[in-house]
Amino acid sequence: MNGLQAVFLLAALVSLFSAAMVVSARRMMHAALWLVLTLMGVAVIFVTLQSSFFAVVQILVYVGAIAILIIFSVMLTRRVMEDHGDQILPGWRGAALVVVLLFAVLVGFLALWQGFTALLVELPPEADNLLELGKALVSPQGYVLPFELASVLLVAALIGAITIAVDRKEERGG
Amino acid sequence: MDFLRDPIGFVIQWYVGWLAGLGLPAVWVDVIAKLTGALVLATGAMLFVVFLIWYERKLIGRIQDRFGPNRVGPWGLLQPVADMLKIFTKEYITPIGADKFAYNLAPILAVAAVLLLWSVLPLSMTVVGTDLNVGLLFLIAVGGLGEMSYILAGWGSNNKYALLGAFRLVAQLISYEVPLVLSALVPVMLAGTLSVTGIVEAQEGVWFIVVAPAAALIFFIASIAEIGRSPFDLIEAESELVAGYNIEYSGLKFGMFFVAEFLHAFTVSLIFATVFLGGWRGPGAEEIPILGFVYLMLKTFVVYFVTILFRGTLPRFRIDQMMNLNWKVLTPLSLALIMAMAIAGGLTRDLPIFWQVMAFVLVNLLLLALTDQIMKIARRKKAKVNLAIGTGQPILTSSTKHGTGE
Amino acid sequence: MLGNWLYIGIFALVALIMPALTILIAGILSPKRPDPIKNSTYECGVETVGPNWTQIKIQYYVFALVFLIFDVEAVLLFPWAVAYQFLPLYAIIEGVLFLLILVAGFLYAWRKGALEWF
Amino acid sequence: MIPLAWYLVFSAALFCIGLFGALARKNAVAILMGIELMLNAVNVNLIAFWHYHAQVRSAPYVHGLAFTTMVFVVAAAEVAVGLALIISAYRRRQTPVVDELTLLKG
Repeated sequence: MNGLQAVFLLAALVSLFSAAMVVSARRMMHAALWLVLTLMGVAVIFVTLQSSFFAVVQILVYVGAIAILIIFSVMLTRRVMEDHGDQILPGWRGAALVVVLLFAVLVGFLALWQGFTALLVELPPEADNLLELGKALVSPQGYVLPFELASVLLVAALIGAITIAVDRKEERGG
Repeated sequence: MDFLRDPIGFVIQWYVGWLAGLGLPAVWVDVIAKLTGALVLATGAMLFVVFLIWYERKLIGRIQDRFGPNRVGPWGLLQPVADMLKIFTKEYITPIGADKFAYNLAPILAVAAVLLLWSVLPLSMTVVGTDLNVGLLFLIAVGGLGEMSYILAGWGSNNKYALLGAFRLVAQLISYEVPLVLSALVPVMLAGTLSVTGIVEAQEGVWFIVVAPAAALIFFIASIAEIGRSPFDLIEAESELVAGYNIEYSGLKFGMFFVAEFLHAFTVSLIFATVFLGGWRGPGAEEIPILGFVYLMLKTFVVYFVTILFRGTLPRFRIDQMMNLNWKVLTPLSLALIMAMAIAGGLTRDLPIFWQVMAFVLVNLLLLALTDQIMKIARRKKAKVNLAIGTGQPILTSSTKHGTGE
Repeated sequence: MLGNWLYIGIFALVALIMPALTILIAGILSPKRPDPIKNSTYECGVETVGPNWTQIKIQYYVFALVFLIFDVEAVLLFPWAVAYQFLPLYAIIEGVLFLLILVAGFLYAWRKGALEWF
Repeated sequence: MIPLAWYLVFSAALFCIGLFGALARKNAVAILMGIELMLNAVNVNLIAFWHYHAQVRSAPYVHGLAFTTMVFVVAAAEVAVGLALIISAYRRRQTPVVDELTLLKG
C-alpha cells in the first residue's frame, strides 16, 4: 500500500459516498452540493491516472459550469425552501435490485478479462500529450469530423435550450 | 556569491539538502519539502494581504484627496494590523436556520480557491511552485472554484438577500469567464503550451501584450470583473442590494471573504503580469534570479495599481450595462480575435518572425479600432432613440429592443 | 507529473486548513453571547412574510447555459491552440470553422434576446 | 501502482449509483444528476483504459483522450437541453416531479 493507492482509495470512497448522498439526499440543494464533491473526487481519480488535462477540465466544466447550471435549475424549479414528501419513487426496491445485479454482472464479466489485474505504472511525462491530442483533433485521419460535429452539437444544444427555456410570453408577464 | 544572486533558490536548495541529510526516506523528504514550500508560500500570501489593504486604502485615499490611514504606525502601516486584531475578537453570529456546514465552509473555500492559484505561478526562474503542464487551464479552473463558495455562502445563510446577491454575483462571474477563457487561448496559441512556465519562456523576445494587445485588454477587463471590484462591484451595490452574499457573516468569517477579495485582486494582477507582461523576464533576470522576482513584483504592482485606479475613478456599471459589455462587446471581440489571429498567423507562417509579430499586432489594432467604431455607432443609435422618447414622438418598433415581436 | 500534483494536493490541504484554523482561533478568542434577536435573519427591519425563498430569473439559467457551451468549446480549442504552431493551414481553417459554427449559435442567442438582462 | 481493476470496479460502482438515481428519484433534476454520475463513470473508464493502452504500447496514445473529450461535449449538451426541458415543463405545470409530468396523457 503506497501513497498513491491511499490517495486513490480516499478519493474513491469520498466520491462513492457522496454519489450515494446525491441519489438519496432529500433536499435538492444538498444533492447538488454532494454532486460537486463527487465531481471533485473524480477529478482526483483522473490525477491518479496522470491525466492532468482531464483533471483540470473536470473542474472547469463539471464543477465550474455543469454544477452551477444544475444549482441554478434547482433554484428555478422549487416553490418552497423545503422539498416536502418522499424524494424516491415507490418502486425503488426494484431499481436497487436491478442496479446491484448490473454491478455484479459488470464486475463478473470484467474479472474474466485477463487485463483486469494489470498494474498501472507511472507513465512518462510526455504521455499526457496535448500537442498530439490537438493534432489528432483536426487531422483528417483523426477526429476532424467528430471535432466539427461537436461544434454543431454544442450549437444545437445552445439553440434548443434557449428556444425551450426562454418563453417570451411568460417573460413579458413577469 | 551564489546566495546573493538567488537567495530564495539558495535557501530552498540548502533546506532540501539538509532534509536529505537527516536520513529520512526520499519520499518523505519530498513531501516535507513540498509541505514547507506550500506553508511558506500560503502564509506569505496571507500576510501580504495586510500590506495590500494598507496600499489600497492609501491609494484610494489619495485619489479621493484624503490622507488614508495615517494614525497607527509610520504612514499608517500598522492600521491593517490593528483592524485585524479588532476583527479577531468579534463575535460570530450564526443566523437561525443557517445550513451550518455550508455556512462555515464558504469563507474557507473562498480563501482556499485564491491561495491555490499561487501553487502554479513561477515567481522567478528558480522559484516555481510547480510546473504543471496544464497550468493556465488550472488557473482558470481553480479561479472558477470561488463561485462555489459564493453559492455556499448565499444558500447557507438562509437569507433571501444573501441568496439573491450570491446568484447575481455568480451570474456575473460566469459571464465574464467566457471572454477570460477565450482570450486565454491567444497566449496559448502564441506559446504553444499550456504550462505557465512555458508561457513565460515563450516571451523571451517580446511580451505578449505587445503581440496581442486586444487579448491582453480583454483578459484584463475580464479579470477585474472576476474579482468583483468597482466598476463591476454589483455584489455590493449599496443602492440596489442589501450587501450581497456575505450579509449574514460577521467577525473573521466576514474577514475571510475580505481577505479573499484582496488576495484575488493581487493574484489576478500577478497572473496578468505572468501571462502578458513576461513574468519574471527582464534584463539580467536569467543570470541573477532574484532580479526576476523583483521584476515580477514591479510588474504586478503596476497592474495592481491600474486596477486600483479603475476602482477609484470609474463609476459603477448598471447590471444591464455590465452584462452588455460582456456579451455584446468582449465575447464577440474575443471570438473574432481568435479567428483573425489564427488566420493571420497561418498565412504569415513562412515569413520572418518580425513580420509575423507585425501581422498579429495589426490584426489586434484593427479589431480594436473596429470595435470602437461599432460601439460609437451603436451609442449614436441609442442616443437617437432616447431623444425620441424625450420629445414624445412615437418610436419605431424596428429600433427598439429586438426579439420582442413574436 | 504526479510530483506536480502532489505539491498541488499538499498546497490545497494547506490552503484549506490555514483559513479554517484562523477562523477557529478567532472563534476561541471572540465572545459568545447569542440571543434570538441577534441571531435572527437580517431583514432590513421588517419581518419577512412567507418562507425565505425567492424565485430567481430564467436569465440566470441562460447565462449559465451560454457559459457552459463556451467552456466546453474552449476545452476542445485548448489542445488545438497548443498544437497551433505545428498545424497546416487547412487544420487552422478547421479550427476557425469550429468557431464560426459556434458564432452562429451565439448570434442566434443574441437575436433571440437571450443575452439581455431584463 | 494501482491495479486497473480498482478503477474498473470504482467506475462500475459509480455508474450503478448513478443509474439508481436515474431510476428511482422523483425529481427530474435529480434524475439528470444521476445521469451525470453515469457519464462521469464512463469518463473514468475511458481514462483508465487510455492509461492502460499508453502503458501497454509504451507510446503516447491519443484515442482515449479524444473519446473523453467527446464525452465531455455530449455531457454538456445533454445537461443543457435536459435542464431546459425540465425548466420549461416546470413553468407550465409548476412541478419538477416526473410522476406529475404527464404532458402526453393530457
